[in-house]
Amino acid sequence: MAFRYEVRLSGSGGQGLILVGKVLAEAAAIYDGLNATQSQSYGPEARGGASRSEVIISDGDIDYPKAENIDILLALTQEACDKYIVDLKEGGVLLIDSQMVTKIPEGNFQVVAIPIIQSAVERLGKFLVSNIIALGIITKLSGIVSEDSVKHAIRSRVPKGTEEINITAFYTGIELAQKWLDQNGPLNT
Amino acid sequence: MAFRYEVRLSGSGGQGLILVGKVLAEAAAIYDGLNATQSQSYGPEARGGASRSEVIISDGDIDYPKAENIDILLALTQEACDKYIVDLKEGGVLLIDSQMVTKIPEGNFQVVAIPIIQSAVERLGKFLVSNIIALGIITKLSGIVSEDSVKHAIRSRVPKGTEEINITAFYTGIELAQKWLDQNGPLNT
Amino acid sequence: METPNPNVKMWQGNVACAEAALAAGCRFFAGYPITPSTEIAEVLSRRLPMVGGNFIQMEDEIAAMGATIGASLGGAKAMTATSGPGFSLKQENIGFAVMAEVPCVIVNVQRGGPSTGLPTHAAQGEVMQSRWGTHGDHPIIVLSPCSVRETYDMTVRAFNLAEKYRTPVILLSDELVGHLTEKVEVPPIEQLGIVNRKKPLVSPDKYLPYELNESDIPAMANFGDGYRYHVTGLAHDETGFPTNNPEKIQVQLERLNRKIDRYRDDIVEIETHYTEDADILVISFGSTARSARRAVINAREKGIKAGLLRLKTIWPFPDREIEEISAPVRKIIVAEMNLGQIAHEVEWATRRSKPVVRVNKINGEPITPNEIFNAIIAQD
Amino acid sequence: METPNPNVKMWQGNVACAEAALAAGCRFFAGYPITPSTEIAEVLSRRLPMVGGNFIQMEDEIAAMGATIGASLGGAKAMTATSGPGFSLKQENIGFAVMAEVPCVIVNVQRGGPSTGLPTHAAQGEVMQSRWGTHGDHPIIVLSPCSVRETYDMTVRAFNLAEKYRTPVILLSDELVGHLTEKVEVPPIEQLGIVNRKKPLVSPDKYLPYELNESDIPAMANFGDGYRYHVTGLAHDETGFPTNNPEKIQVQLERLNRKIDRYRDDIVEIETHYTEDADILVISFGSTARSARRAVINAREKGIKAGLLRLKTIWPFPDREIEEISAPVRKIIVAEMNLGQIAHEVEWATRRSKPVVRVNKINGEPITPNEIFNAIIAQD
Amino acid sequence: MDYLQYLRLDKMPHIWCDGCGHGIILKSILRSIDKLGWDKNDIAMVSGIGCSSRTPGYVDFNTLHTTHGRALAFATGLKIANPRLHVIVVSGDGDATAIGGNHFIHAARRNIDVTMIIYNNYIYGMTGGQVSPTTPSRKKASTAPYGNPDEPFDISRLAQAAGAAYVARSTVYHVGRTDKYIEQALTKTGFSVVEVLTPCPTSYGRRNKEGTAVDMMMAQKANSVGLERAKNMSEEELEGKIITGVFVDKDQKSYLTRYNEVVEQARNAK
Amino acid sequence: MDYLQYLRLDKMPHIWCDGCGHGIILKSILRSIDKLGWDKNDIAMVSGIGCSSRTPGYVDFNTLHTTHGRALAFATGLKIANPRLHVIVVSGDGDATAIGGNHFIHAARRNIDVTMIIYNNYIYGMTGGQVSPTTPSRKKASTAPYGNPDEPFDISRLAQAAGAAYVARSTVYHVGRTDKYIEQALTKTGFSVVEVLTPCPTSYGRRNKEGTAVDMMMAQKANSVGLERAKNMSEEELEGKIITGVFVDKDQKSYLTRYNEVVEQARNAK
Amino acid sequence: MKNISEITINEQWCKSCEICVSFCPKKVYEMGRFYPIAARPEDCIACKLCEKLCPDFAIIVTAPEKPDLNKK
Amino acid sequence: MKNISEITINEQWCKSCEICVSFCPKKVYEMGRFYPIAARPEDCIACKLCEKLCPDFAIIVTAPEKPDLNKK
Ligand SMILES: Cc1ncc(C[n+]2csc(CCOP(=O)(O)OP(=O)(O)O)c2C)c(N)n1
Ligand SMILES: Cc1ncc(C[n+]2csc(CCOP(=O)(O)OP(=O)(O)O)c2C)c(N)n1
Ligand code: SF4
Ligand code: SF4
Ligand code: SF4
Ligand code: SF4
Repeated sequence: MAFRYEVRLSGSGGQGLILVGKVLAEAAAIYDGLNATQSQSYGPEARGGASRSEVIISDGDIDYPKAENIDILLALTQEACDKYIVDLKEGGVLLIDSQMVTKIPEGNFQVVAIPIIQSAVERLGKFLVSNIIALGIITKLSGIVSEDSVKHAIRSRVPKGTEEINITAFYTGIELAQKWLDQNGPLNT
Repeated sequence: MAFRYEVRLSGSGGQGLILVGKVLAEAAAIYDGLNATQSQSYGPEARGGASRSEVIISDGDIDYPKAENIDILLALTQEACDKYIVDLKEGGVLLIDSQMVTKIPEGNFQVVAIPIIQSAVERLGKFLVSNIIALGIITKLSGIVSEDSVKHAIRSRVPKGTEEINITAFYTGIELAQKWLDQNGPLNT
Repeated sequence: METPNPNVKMWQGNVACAEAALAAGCRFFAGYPITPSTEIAEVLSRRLPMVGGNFIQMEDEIAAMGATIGASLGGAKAMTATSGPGFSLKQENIGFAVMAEVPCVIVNVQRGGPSTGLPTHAAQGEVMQSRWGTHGDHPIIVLSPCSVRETYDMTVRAFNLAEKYRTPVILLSDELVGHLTEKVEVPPIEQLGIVNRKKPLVSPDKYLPYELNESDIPAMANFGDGYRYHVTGLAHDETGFPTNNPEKIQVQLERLNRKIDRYRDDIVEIETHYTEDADILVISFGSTARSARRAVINAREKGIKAGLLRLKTIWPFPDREIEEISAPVRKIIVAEMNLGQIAHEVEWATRRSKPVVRVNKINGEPITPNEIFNAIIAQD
Repeated sequence: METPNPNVKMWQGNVACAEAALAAGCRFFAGYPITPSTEIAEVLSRRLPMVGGNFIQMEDEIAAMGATIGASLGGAKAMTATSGPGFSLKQENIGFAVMAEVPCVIVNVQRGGPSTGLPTHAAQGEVMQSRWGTHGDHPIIVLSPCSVRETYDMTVRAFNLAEKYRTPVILLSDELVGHLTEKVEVPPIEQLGIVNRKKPLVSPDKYLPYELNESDIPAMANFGDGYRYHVTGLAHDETGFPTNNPEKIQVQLERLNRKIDRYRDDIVEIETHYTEDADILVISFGSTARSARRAVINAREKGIKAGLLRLKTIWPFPDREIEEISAPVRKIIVAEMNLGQIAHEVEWATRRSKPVVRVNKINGEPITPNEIFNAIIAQD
Repeated sequence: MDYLQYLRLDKMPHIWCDGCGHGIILKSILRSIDKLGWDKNDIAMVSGIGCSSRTPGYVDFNTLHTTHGRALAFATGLKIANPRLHVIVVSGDGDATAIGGNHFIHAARRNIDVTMIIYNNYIYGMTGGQVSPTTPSRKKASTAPYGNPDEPFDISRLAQAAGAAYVARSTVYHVGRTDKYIEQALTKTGFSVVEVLTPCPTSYGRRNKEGTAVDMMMAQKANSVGLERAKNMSEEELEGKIITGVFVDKDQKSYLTRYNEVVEQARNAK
Repeated sequence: MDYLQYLRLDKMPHIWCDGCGHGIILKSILRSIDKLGWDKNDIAMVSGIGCSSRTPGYVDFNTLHTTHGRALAFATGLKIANPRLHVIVVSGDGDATAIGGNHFIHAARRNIDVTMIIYNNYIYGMTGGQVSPTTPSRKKASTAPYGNPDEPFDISRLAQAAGAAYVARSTVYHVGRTDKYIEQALTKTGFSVVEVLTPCPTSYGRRNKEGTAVDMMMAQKANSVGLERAKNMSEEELEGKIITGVFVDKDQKSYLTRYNEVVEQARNAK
Repeated sequence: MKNISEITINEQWCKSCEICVSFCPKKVYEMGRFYPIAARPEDCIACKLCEKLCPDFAIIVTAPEKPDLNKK
Repeated sequence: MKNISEITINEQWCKSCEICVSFCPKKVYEMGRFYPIAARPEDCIACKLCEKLCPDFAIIVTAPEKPDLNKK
């Protein structure tokens, strides 16, 4: 039977999580030959409030394109974490920004806490690339798409002129994930 | 069973036949205690072209308010006469302006031809009162409403300041009808 | 000649509508002229100032609908009137009135459609549009008068229902009724059973403009009454403020729809003639029902067991009444000046279990009693 | 990593719609921004000039609809796109396009209603409005895509049907499909079967723009082609000029409606899954059909004989298909993000002869496969 | 000149009332077109709904009778899709400035390459004399039985403020001037407007006791003041006067020119 | 002054972006109201749809968030039905002059007793940066990727031509002036309009490389020219400048006054 | 060679508004019972004002081949 | 008696737009890591421009009871 892998990216509006979702989906679908969908849900209004972006990756048809049984959930804010944890599957991965999300919800899942935003500011001097760092981490942790594919997808989707910093951010994410794995051992997937 | 008396007033838009219909209906309904409806149909457009106004008078309920089986048809123009004669009942009365309607359609009905418009212009100096002259004629010929009632109804419906000339026109109509009857003998009704 | 009764009038349907609005307490009318509804505006432009009310001709129908809603929020019973093209334009703001639960009356004097169609001819083409014309799921009340007197009564009723259920109500008239002059005995005002909106009894800090209460109908404060609340067309919760919470939205939208559904028996009115023993049932409404009535009487005179069911309320649809009354009949005839909009619903109501014969006409001419009579006697 | 196929795109539904329009030959777009349809305008504002076409943002949706019709009469394949509130505003001019038989495509990316409702959330509340939103009796074609690829295909088909039948066609998408990014293999242009309007073959003096011909579809000259004819929203005869003649009006309006009715088999498209032996039939459309498909597959995995009927064409309604396919089933489930608009029509189609279970949601959240699955397995 | 070659003879006589000035305006339009020698196939006439908006039905061009107030929207699409066409919009004051007011100011802002002739009779003629945005203050109308409480629009001023390239006002009495303005408008690139004051004896004159069409045209003659002369008159002197003349005539790029420029630029940048 | 007494604190912080000038305008409004000492119960604030149109949600008055572009229509009905209310309409440039343009000119013509504050950020903020009727020529927007081909409206000029009693323009940077104009507008009988230019860094500034909100406000400071000074400047000198000041301030009877007069007259005549 | 204007009045189209009668600078017309009559065609100076002002396309004035514009 | 302004910044509402920092004529503010800091309250002349310009209602300036407007 076809596999179905669900990623939910959550945070607040304007954090660039829709872009991350699109890049991830494009990497899977265009470069890795899988099927993928990306969808999002906005706050009460077009901007602000908790927001989420979801990617479903499968080698078969994807009917329902919303996450129900999440493999990996990224939460960049506490509000998003509290609101969107519900559909994380048993044993799934909760990836949080270790500084923004301080109250980790109860539940049967694996927690990966990394100072994503801080790394963006400190290592790249740009708050704005937090999203791509998160993408790197997810790529590494999930193993669902190849790094090369994601790299190509980043190049095709980010604004002209920002390719390099975003690629650097992506590898920063991969590195942070690797470090975490080195320190905490492999995830159960 | 309740009686149903149908009057159709036809001519061209702007000849004031809707007013005549309303006066006739009001005379019957308000002053003679009968039931009456008045309806109209416009040309392709709000103005111009053949137009008609219909009055149904009954001592019972009036359901369908359009004429189907006309007792008396007034036609002030040839076009109106040709177009609206269809529903005149066998033996009904066709009242025409003798100068405007020169081709009298074939059929089994009684024709009353009177120079209505000419009388208005010549006797009252006003083309515009032709309609009320016709009303007088119809009142007399049909006998369906009392002259007094129509007189009251005229007063209540015509524009302020025109009451007298309209009353005069009404009696002119009665007189013309009487003259016609005197010359041609009574109608079969 | 008899001494005339001062309460007996020879009124056009449109005049009766305007006069009834005044009697019902209407003190604001915003309109934009369109044939065949214009007389309503014309009469009210003269009459409203006489009673201290306000008439305004707006720049278009959209604005007229907006002003009507604004005036109602300001505390006035408010009305607007139009015909087909203008009715289409009003739809967005009608939806606002539904969503924000602002009582008001919208009159549509139907003419021939689609588009500019037949401006001076009668039609009944907006049965479905009056139900579904604005976007999104929503309930609506639609009444359809068949005579001038009924135009009077139903206009009053439209205001009463609007105030009672805090909702826009549509009076679906047509050119024939609107322009028909007929005798009306104007009922004394005490008989009209005037209803006014339920005002809040709580103090302003406790006021919930969209309260989920037992009646499903929240009390309504007027702007300026000291209750400072928020009104929006966005999905909102009990407080009236926008929300994105699916549960809160669902309960509000369900209440909005239920508010009309659960009171449908109070709202739905029908009239029957000779249906007790009928084996052919004619269903009609508005001006066409007059022809239907005559056709049925003619059929009875010929010994044919025909009956008439006239829909006075069009929406909520009298489906149960139709099902029940038509149960014993052999055939149903639906006469309407459209291509079968009511007939389709009648088929639904009767599970398409028996023939529904359509007598339709959309060329501007009324359906005659004979056309219906012929359908009654037709062998099928 | 594989070498990517340049024809494979990760597109949003709205982007696919815009790109498909270009492929179908659309060279004019007039719009007014509204969530969640705006991306269609945004993409076309960039792309149309590249192919020598024209994009214009008008002052409102009414003007956008008017400009679209004007452009089509000028010879361009033309489109406009909007969502709920804007769709309500366009209704008057949509009626004009129907009446004057001007081909064009109107996209409605549905969001939560009524009124301003839920601008960023999906709904399917305009099933009935897309059929009945404009005043007067009229026919209409409405297609509803469930995926990004199908948005592409159906947009092309919408243009083709519009040109073929000389009529406006509505593409009824929703926020979920419109904003979903999904893989699309763009078909080669030769496969699209592009249809262009039938031009008159007669000389200008013989041209009847609303000819009663054998096909019921009159040939259409563009303004400037040398045929100088008259276009109006008034009831008109074969020549296009207004008429008041009831016979002429009746034949024209009948042809107008028949033009769609008689070709309904060419227009109606459905898709079935596992219906051959199903005893529970799920009916759905648009984005909700994706959940329905999964629910049916899940049910099959549990050994439950469920099947799916997906409506690709919404109007003309696939009533015969529904009646036939549902004949053997025990129960029907209709899943839709509204309060049962399709369910009501399904009941009509099936004569309410078997249970029609409604799975409805109007709070902005999509209906999940599980909710439908639960309805499948529920004992009733 | 031969008017008849431009008319659809089978639709004549037209339906306008006796004395209605609409026919006089139509003739001015036809004379201007005749003078310019335009091919009938290259002319599109677009209208909304109203007595004035019946004009397209009578002329042998490509003619489009749209919905009330929306003619400019349709005309905008038509012109853009087929720039070869000379697109002329005819409109009543209600059609143009009540329900159609927004399209009017936006057409002016965009400077779309269309000429609009507004038949201003101060009233809604077709629907029987309701108050219009141009009905003078205190004048009566069927929906202003006590006199119009509002101040009217100055259409030409509005067009000017909104950005039109050419704006002129005349009356049917001043037929020579009207011809000249219409011809100038037709040859202007961008959005041009000619407002022509026209008597509606039926729905306006009668109710306001302004007499016959002849009386109303006499009043036009008596009350008109040319723009130049008006400049030296006080507000009081101008009370009740009709100011005629060319209010705007400026060279500015039209919508089509600008759109093409921007696109060209974008293409070259690629 | 204490702003908080006028806010619905449970709705704060508001949803506007960081640096969005809409909050600055709201503060000006509240200061003026505070100065006038109006009772909150007597104030109604009405809006259409847009970022600016969210304002009513935040203030503790009678508040009405209508449909896009239609605020003035609702406000007209509200004011007429309950003349005791101070009716304030807040609107974005798109809401006021695109879809709402007709209501705008008609409110001005009628001189309805309402004050309108237009938050002009040159763009459709809420829907993500589409071109607006006030977007300067050649500036980019999501639906004008090659630059806006059109000329923008001059809102104040339009309001003036349409007949408003009070018309002024300011910027959020010129907060003192804004306060003064809003106060004048609120106390004016008839239709008063204050247009306040406000930065939308998110949907306009970013795409047009105009920097942060601070940069955009600095530009307001640099480019504004007072009306008096502007009168002595050439067209070229005025290119790209923002003219601020009071364009109209005239005493003319308001809609309600005129309507009541006409009715009174009719009653006396009876 | 004709030396007076030829004035044709189309009575099918004329609506008797009397504009021609009123505005002809030379008072060429008189009102008949229903339609205007070109009573003094010899006075016509072929200015065509009547033609231009007739709202109903009912007047056609054909100038003399060599119009004598100085004629009183 | 206070003699310097009291400046309160509501960090819950502040969105860090830096308008206060940029437009204070006395350069009272400095940008902190996330929020502005009233670094030099003693320089404040209580003109309240920051309060007026803060779009987020995040600044309240309370003037000294007797503000010393001559202070450098
Ligand atoms: C949407 C809509 N609203 C109203 C009408 C009714 N209507 C037709 S013409 C008209 C006004 C005509 O006045 P004007 O434009 O001044 O032209 P006139 O008839 O005076 O030449 C109106 C209100 C309509 N056809 N459509
Ligand atoms: C009828 C309708 N059309 C379109 C929209 C979508 N819409 C919402 S706000 C808006 C424009 C907002 O721009 P503006 O009025 O300038 O205010 P801002 O957001 O910039 O403050 C649009 C187009 C809508 N809600 N309703
Ligand atoms: S009603 Fe007025 S505008 Fe219309 S045709 Fe008659 S005179 Fe002309
Ligand atoms: S998008 Fe622009 S207008 Fe809207 S809140 Fe953000 S900055 Fe303000
Ligand atoms: S052409 Fe001139 S002079 Fe001759 S009849 Fe006509 S108006 Fe009179
Ligand atoms: S102006 Fe207000 S929101 Fe902006 S940084 Fe200063 S305190 Fe924060």
